[in-house]
Amino acid sequence: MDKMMDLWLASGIYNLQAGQLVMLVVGLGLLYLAIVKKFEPLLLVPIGFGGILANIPEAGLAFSAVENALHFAQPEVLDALSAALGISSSDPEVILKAYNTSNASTHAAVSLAAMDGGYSNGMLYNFYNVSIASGAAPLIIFMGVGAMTDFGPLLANPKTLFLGAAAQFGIFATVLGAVGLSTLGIMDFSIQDAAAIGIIGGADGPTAIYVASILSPHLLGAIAVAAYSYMALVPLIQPPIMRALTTEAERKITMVQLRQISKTEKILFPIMLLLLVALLLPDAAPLLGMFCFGNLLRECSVVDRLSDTAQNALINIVTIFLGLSVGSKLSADKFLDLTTLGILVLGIIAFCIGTAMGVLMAKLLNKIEGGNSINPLIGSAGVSAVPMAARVSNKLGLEANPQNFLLMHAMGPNVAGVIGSAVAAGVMIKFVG
Amino acid sequence: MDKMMDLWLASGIYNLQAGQLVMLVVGLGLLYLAIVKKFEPLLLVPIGFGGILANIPEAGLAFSAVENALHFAQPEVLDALSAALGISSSDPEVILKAYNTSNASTHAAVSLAAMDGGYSNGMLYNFYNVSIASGAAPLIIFMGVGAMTDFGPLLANPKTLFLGAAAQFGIFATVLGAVGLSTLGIMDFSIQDAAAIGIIGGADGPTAIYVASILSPHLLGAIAVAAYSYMALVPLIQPPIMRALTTEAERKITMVQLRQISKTEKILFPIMLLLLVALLLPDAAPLLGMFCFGNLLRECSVVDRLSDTAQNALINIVTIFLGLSVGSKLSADKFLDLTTLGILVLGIIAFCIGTAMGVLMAKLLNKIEGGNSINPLIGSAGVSAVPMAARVSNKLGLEANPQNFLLMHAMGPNVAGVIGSAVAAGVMIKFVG
Amino acid sequence: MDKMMDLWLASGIYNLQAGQLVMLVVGLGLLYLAIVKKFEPLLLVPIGFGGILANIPEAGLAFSAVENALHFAQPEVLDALSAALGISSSDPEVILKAYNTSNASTHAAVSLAAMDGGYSNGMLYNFYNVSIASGAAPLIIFMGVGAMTDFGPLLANPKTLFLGAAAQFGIFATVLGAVGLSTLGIMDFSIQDAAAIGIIGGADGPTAIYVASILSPHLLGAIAVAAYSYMALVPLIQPPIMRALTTEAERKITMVQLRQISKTEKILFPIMLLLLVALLLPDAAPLLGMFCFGNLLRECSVVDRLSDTAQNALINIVTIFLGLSVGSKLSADKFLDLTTLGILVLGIIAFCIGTAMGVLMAKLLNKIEGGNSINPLIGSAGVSAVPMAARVSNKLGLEANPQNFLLMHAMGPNVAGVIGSAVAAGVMIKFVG
Amino acid sequence: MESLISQGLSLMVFGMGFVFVFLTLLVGMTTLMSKLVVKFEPVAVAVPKKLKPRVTKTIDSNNDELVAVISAAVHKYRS
Amino acid sequence: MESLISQGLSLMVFGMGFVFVFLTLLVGMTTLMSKLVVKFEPVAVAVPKKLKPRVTKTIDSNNDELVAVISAAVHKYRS
Amino acid sequence: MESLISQGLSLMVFGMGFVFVFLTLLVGMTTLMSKLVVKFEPVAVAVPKKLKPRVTKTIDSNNDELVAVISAAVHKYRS
Ligand code: NA
Ligand code: NA
Ligand code: NA
Repeated sequence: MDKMMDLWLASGIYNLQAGQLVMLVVGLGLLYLAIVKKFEPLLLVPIGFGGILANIPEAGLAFSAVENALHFAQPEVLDALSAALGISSSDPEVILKAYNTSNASTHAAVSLAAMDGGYSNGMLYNFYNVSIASGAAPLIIFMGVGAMTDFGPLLANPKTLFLGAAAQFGIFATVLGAVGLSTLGIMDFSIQDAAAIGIIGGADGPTAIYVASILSPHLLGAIAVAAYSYMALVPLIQPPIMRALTTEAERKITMVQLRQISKTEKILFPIMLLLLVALLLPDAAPLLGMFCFGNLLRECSVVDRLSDTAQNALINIVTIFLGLSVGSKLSADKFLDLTTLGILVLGIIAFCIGTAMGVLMAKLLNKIEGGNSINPLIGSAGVSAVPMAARVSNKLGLEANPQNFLLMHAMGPNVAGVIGSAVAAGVMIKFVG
Repeated sequence: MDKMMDLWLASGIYNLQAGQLVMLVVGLGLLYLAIVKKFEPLLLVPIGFGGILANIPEAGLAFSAVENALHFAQPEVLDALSAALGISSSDPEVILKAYNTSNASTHAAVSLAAMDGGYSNGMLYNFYNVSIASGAAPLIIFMGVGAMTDFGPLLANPKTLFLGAAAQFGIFATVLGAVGLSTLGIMDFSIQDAAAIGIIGGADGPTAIYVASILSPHLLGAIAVAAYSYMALVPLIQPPIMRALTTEAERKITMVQLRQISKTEKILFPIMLLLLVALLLPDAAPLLGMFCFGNLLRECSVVDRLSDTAQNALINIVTIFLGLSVGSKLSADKFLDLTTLGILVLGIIAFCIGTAMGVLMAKLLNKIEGGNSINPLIGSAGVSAVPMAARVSNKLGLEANPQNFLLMHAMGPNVAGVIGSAVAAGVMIKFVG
Repeated sequence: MDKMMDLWLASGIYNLQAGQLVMLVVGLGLLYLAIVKKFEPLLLVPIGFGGILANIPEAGLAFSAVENALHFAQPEVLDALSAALGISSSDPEVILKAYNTSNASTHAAVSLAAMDGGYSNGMLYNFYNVSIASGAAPLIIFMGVGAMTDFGPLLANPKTLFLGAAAQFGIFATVLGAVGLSTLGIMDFSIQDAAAIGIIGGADGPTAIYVASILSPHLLGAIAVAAYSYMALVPLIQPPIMRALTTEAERKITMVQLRQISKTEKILFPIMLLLLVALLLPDAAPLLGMFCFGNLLRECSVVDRLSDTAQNALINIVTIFLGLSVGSKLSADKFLDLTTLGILVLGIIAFCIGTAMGVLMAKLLNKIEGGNSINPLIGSAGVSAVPMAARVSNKLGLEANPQNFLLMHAMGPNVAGVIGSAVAAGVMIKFVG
Repeated sequence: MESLISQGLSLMVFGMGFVFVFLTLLVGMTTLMSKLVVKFEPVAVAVPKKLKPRVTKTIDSNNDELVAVISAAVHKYRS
Repeated sequence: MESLISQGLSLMVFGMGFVFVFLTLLVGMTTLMSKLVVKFEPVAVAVPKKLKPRVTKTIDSNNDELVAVISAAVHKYRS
Repeated sequence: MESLISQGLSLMVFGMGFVFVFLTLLVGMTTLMSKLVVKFEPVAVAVPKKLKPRVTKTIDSNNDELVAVISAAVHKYRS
C-alpha cells in the first residue's frame, strides 16, 4: 500500500495550492475567451493552455532544474546546490535567493548540480529559453508579420505615419503612470518594468513580448496576456473614445481614393526604412530589421517560396511555441501578484490614451492643412492591432455614412502604428535596457 | 604515395568491423521492410537510413566529441581528457568509464577538452541531443497525433475506454517478464530497463521513445525499432489471437450506429482529460498535455492554421529528425547485444498479451452488461497502433459478416489505447524514473 | 538634453565607419543583383539583407557577447574579461587576441563574463551558430536538394558521371592557384583557406558553405557570396568557353533519346551511392549521406509527406536562416580585405577551368569510344549549378541545331557534378581538415 | 531494497490499478459531460461537419486558379 | 541617480520626440522616393496583381489532378 | 612540414585521382545494378509516372472542394 500512498502524495489533487487553482481557472478563462469569444485565438489558445500546464502541481513544467530541485528539497541535493553556490545554508529559500543573484558561471554550475541530482528543466521552461529568452521567436513572428503586411495604403498617403506616431503617446504616458504609482508607494515598478508595461499601449504582441523579455522578464506573462487581451477588445474599447472625440460631421468625411502604388515603391520602402533605422536607432534594428526583411521577401517577387514559408509554416510553428512559452510565465508564484493587477489597469489606460491621441492628431492634421482630407476615425487605427483597429474605423465610418469605406485608408495608420511602436521599443531599450 | 596510403587506412572498407557490417545489413533490412513491405515507412525509412549512417566506419556520426577523440586515441588528446577527468590513466577504456560515471560539470569539461583536441560531435549525435534527449521530439509528434485524432467514436461510446485500459496489461506483464529474465540470470535488465521494454506493448511509437529516453536511453534503439516493427506487423500478429479468443457468433455481432457528437463535447474532452491528468498523475502531464493541446487546436476551430501546421509541416520535420536520431542508437556497439534479442522477444509477447486482454475485456463487458452490445473484435484495437489495429478489427468483422462495419466502433478503443499507454507511461516514470 | 546627446552619440549615423558604409552599399548591391537581375535570389536576398544588418553601426548583430563587450569597452567589464582569461592587460585588442587563441573552456568562461557585464550575442551571431557552425543548415539543404533531384538522366547514361568528375578539376587547380599566390607572398592563404576557396569551383552552394565552415570560417562570407554569384553568372561565364572549345559540327551532335528508368533503379541508386561513400570516403558521409537520404525520401514513394516537407517548408526555413547567417559574415571587419578580392578572382578562375575540363572530357570520351555519342556542350554542365548549367548546354545546342534538345542529356553530368564536388569536399576535409 | 521481482510485481499491480482507476474516472466524467452538453445545448448537435474554410493564402490563390481554369474549361466546351 | 519620476518624464519627452522625428523623416523620404519612382518609372504603375505562379511541386501535381478531373467532368457532361 | 606548394600539388593529384576512382566505381556499379534490375524485373520498366496520391488531409479536403465546385460549375452551364 506504500505505492498507493506514494501516488496519492504525488498526485496533483493532494498538492494543489490555492494559487495554482486560481491560475487553472485563469487558464480556462483564457481558453474560453479565445475559443468562444474569438479573442486573438492564435495566441490566446496556446497561452491559456500553456498557463494550465504551468500550474499542474508537482509537474514543474515551467520551472528550471534548480527550481525543481528546490521544490522537492532532498537534503543531499540541497547540499550540492549550496556547495556550487559557495554558501553554507541548505534552506531552499536562501539557496534560491543566492542563485538568483549569482553570476552566469555560477548559474551554470548550480544548474549542472541540480541535473546531477536527477532533476531536469521543465518542458515549458525549455521552450521559453529557446524561443523567447533567445529573442528569436518574437523576431521570427515579426518577419512573418512583415511578409503579410501591405504597405500600399501607407505609401499612397504617407502623412498617415503621423497618426501612427501620435498613438504611441499611450506608451509613454503609461510609463509615467507606472513610475507615478511606484513613487506613491502603491506599486513597486522599476523604470524597466514601467517601460515594459507601457509597450502594451503599442498594441503589438511580438513587440511587447520582445521588449518585456529584455527589460522585465518577470512581468512577461502579465504583459503578454494584457497585450493580446486588449488587442482582442479593440472593438469594445475604441468606439466610445472615437465617438466622444469626433463630431457627426467629422465622422462623415469621405476620403479620396488611394492612388495605385508601383512595385518599385513597395520594394524600396522596406529597404529605406531599414536604412533609416540603421542610421538613427540601432537598438530598433532587430525588430524593424526582421520586419523589413519579411516585407522585402513579400514584395520582391523573386523569392515567393520563402515569403510563403515565412507567412505560413514558419510563423505557425513559432506561434505555437511562443504561446506555450508565454503561458509558462503564468505560473501562480509569478503571476498572482498585485503587480499583475497594476499591469492590467495601466495597459488599458495606455490603450485608451493611444486611441485618443491618434484621433486628435488626425483632427490636428486637418486643422494644419486647413481642409477635411482626413476622417479622424482612421486616427484610432494608429495604435496598430492590425487589422482589427482598421476594421473598427471602417465600421464607425459606415455607421455615419453608409457609402464611406475607410478600411483601406485606415490600413495606413494601422501599419504605421507597427513601425511607431517598434521605434518606441528601440528608444526604451536604448535608455533603460 | 603516403596520401594514397592515408586514404586507404582511413577508408570505410579498411576499418569495417564485423558488427558494423551486420548493422549495415540490419539498416538495409529496415529500409526493405519500410519500402517494399510498407512497414510504418514514415519512421522506418529514417530509422533505417540513420542506422546505416551511424555504422559508417570512422565517420563517427553517432558519437560525441569525447567518443570520437577516444576512438582516434591521439596521446596528447587522451592526456587532456584524463586531466579534465582528474585521473592519471590514459587508456581510452579507463577514460571512457570514468567519463560515463562522472558528474555533469565534469562531462562538460571533458567535452570541451575533446573539442579543443579537434574533435566534434557527430551529426546524428547532435540530432539526437536536440530532438530526443531534450524530450522535445516525441512530445511535438504527440501534439501532431493529437491534432490528427478524432475522439468522436470514443465520446459516442465511452465504455470502450475500458478496452483501452485492459490492453495495457501487455505492458505490465512484459515488465514482469523482463525482471523475471533478470532474476533467472538470463538477461541483465534493471527495473528501469524492464519498464522501458514493457512500453513496447503500448503500441505507440512516441510514447515508447519518450519513456525509453528517460528511463533507459541505452536501449532506445532496440525499443523504437521493436515498437514500430510490431506496429507494422499488427495485421499479422493480431488476427490469430483474435480468432482464437472469439466464437464465430461473437465475431458476427453488429453494433448500433454511433451517435453524432457535438462540437462542444469534442472541445471539452481534451480539456477534461488534461485536468484529470493534472489532478491525478502529473508525471503524465508532458505527454498527455501535448496530446490534448494538439487535439484542442484541431477541435476548437478558431486556430485552423496552427492545427494544419501541427499535422503537417511541424510533425513531418520532427519525424525526419526523430527517425535519424533513433537510427543513431543502432550503432553496432550499442545495438548488437543479447539484450536486443531479449527486447524483441519480450516486445512481441507484450503485443500479444495486450491484444488478448483487449478482446477478453470486451467479452467481459458483454457478460457484465448481460447483452451483446460489443463485438469483441474491437477489443484488440485497444493496444493503439492507430489506425492499423482498428482496420484489422474491421477486416475480421467483415469476414464473419459482410455487412458488419466495425471500423468506427474500433476507433474508440484505438484512441483509448493511446491515452491508456500514456497513463501507464506516467505511472512508470513516477515509480522508477 | 543629455538624453538627446546620448541618442545622437549612439546613433548609426554618428558611428558609421567607412568600412560599414562600403558594406551597406555591397549589401544593397547584392539585393539589386538578386531582385532586379534575378541572380540566385533565394540565397542572395537573405545574404544581402543579412549583410546590411551585420553592418548597422553599434547594433552588433553579427558579433558575440564578448566582441560586443570589447566594442563598448566599459572598464569594469574589460577587467572581468581579463580575469576570466587570466591575463593582466585590459586593452580590448589584447583581450580579443587572448580570447581568440584560448581554449574552449576559457571561451565559455569569458563569454559568461561578458553576459554578466550585460552584453549578449547579436541575433545574427546566434543564427550563425545554430545554423552554420553546428553544420546543420547546409546538410539539411543538401537533404532538400536530394529530394528535388531526379537521377533518371544520370542512370540512363552513367558515363556522364565522368563529365562530372572532370569538371572538379577546377576545384583543385584553384587550390594550387591559391597556394601559389601565398608562396609568391601576394596573399596569405593557409592550405585550409586554399581548399575552401577551391570549392567555389564546385558550383554548389551548400557544399561550399559546409566546407568553408569547417576549414576556414573566417572566409565563409566571401566564399558563399562568390559561389552564389558565379552560379548566377553561369549563363554569362560558360558560353564563350564552350564555343571556344567546340566546333560547329560538335555542337550539332544530336544524342539518342534516354531510356526510361525503372522505380527500382531510382530507389537503389541513392542506397548504392551511400554504401560506396561509407566504404571509401567516410569524410564525405554527412554531405552525401543527407543528399542520398533526401533522394531516397523522394523515390521510395512511401513517405511522400516527408519528401514534400524536405523540399518545401523545411528547406525554405533553413534557407532563410542560412542566408541571414552567411550575411553575418559580411561585417566590414571580416569582409573588406584584399583576401576577398583574391577569393573572387580565384573563384571565377575555378569556374572557368571546371567548365573547360567538362567540355574537354566530353570530347575525350568521344575519341575513346570512336564515335559521336556525346555532344560536348553537355560537358560544361558537370560543374553543377543545377539546373542553370544544363539550361545553358541546351541553349547552345539549340543555337547550333534547332532540333537538338540537350536539356535532359545535360541533367546527367549536372547532378554528377553535385556528387563530384561532394566527393572532392570529403577528400579536402580528410586531408587538411 | 526490494527484490527486482517484487518491484516488478508491485509495478504491475499498481500500474494496472491506476490505469483502470484513471480510465474509469474518465468514462464517468465523459458520460457526465456529454449528458450536460446534450441537455444544455440540444440544438448544436450533429451538423454534418462542413468543409473548413482554408486559412492560408496559398490555397486561396489555388481557388482563384481553380475558378479561372474551370471557367475556361466550361466556356470552351459549352459552345 | 535621477528620481524615478524624472526618469519617466524624460523617457516620455525624448521617446515621443524621437518617434516623431523618426516618422517625420520617414514621411519625407517616402514622399521623395515615391516622386522619384513615379518620375523615372511612369509606365510601371498599377498593373493589377496577377496570380503568382506557384513554386512548389505539390501544387503542380495538384494542377495536373485539376486538369484531369475537369476534363473528365466536362467530357461527362457535354455529351 | 611540406611546403605549401607541394601540399597543394599533392592535394590536386590525390584529390582528382580519388574523384575519378570514386566516380568510375560508381559508373561500374550503376551499370551493373541497372543490368540486374532490368534482367530480374523486366516488367516494371517505364510506366509513365502516375499522379501521386496526396497524403495530407489538407489536399484531400481541397479535392472535396474541387469536386463540389466542378459539379456546381458544370450544373450551371450544361442547362
Ligand atoms: Na503600435
Ligand atoms: Na497503447
Ligand atoms: Na559540382
